[in-house]
Amino acid sequence: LELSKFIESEQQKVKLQQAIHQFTSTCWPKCIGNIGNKLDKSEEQCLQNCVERFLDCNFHIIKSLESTRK
Amino acid sequence: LELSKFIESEQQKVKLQQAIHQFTSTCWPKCIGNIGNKLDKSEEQCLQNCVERFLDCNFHIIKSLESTRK
Amino acid sequence: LELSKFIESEQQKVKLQQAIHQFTSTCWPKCIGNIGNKLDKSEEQCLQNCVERFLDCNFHIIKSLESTRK
Amino acid sequence: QIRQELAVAQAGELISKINENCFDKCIPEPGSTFDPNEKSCVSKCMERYMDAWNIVSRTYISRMQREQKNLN
Amino acid sequence: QIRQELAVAQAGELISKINENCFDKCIPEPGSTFDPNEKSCVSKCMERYMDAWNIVSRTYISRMQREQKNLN
Amino acid sequence: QIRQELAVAQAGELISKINENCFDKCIPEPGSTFDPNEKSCVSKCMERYMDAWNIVSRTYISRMQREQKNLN
Repeated sequence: LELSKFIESEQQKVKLQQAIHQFTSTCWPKCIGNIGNKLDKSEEQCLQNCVERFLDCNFHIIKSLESTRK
Repeated sequence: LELSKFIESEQQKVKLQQAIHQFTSTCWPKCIGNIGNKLDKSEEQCLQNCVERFLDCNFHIIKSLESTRK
Repeated sequence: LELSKFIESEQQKVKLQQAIHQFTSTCWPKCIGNIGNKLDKSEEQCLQNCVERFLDCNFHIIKSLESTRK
Repeated sequence: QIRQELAVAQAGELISKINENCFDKCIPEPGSTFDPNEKSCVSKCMERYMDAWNIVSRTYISRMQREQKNLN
Repeated sequence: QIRQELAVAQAGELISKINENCFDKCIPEPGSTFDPNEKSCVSKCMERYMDAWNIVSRTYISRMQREQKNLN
Repeated sequence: QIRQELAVAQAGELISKINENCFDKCIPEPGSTFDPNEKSCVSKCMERYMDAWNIVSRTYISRMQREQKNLN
């Protein structure tokens, strides 16, 4: 029981990290221009918007598919 | 026996669906322009041609590889 | 023991081949222009440079990450 | 239950493909809100993606059947 | 040990993503040497990629928590 | 038999990579037939892809051997 819980929580961590890897590599080319000594404000803002809009898009699609099924 | 047949047929369905997912995401950017209220005739035709030519290409490669081996 | 060694060596071969598949499909679009009757010298040179620089880049990243951790 | 798990996995694949393709098409430059135009574009894009999926599916299956006949 | 293997797998994933994205950005035309400018670009790019990873991670997790609250 | 399955899997991977890369190169705009020019392009492209695969393979393996020597 303990072990299975441990494995489950580790698997969730892995899924979480995979989602973050996927978002980062989707949003990186959209948001990052020249490589500098730090990210500038507009790049940070763009990354945040990119994640939020990607999720909005995702939630919107899931809800629409669910409502079609009913 | 029954179960193994069931699993096999389900696996084939999954492979079929994966192929369709792959073709759709290959042909979608080639064929779809602006998003409208329905696909227009030329988009439909393009999708059909894209699948047929992709398969032609695939079959041609497989045959050539086989004939090289002999 | 024999079998496990065999499996291990086969798995290494698969990993090796997967790396080569990955490099080829990364470097192909960078290096290959029009399709001719053979690769020309500059295409061959480009493929070699592409693999070497990709590995340089990889090794540099791994070393930097390791030195950050210390 | 196997069937159900597979169905869920396939629905997940469809959703993620729609998302990838429609995000690029409808929200090329993600702004600070999900505006109504983008929302309506995503809705239409989702329907068009499923139309495309159906055409691809029909074309692929009928081609495979033709090829199979040629083999026999 | 499971945890360790997962950690190794995830580090490998991070390295391969950095490599993919920074190779394209810093070495668009691979030459016969790994020149100092490219090296320094890769170093910076790696740091910027991890900055981006952290921002994406924070944004994603806080959004998920917000959505979860809305559900309850 | 393991070896055989692996070999089949690897051949499948090669075929699918050739298909991906040569389809884009030789049939950028899929028309209503697979015309002879496209066919001949696909044949050549397949051979060039395998040439490239061999060069990449040699370069990669010799680099790895060099690195291994440096470690020892």
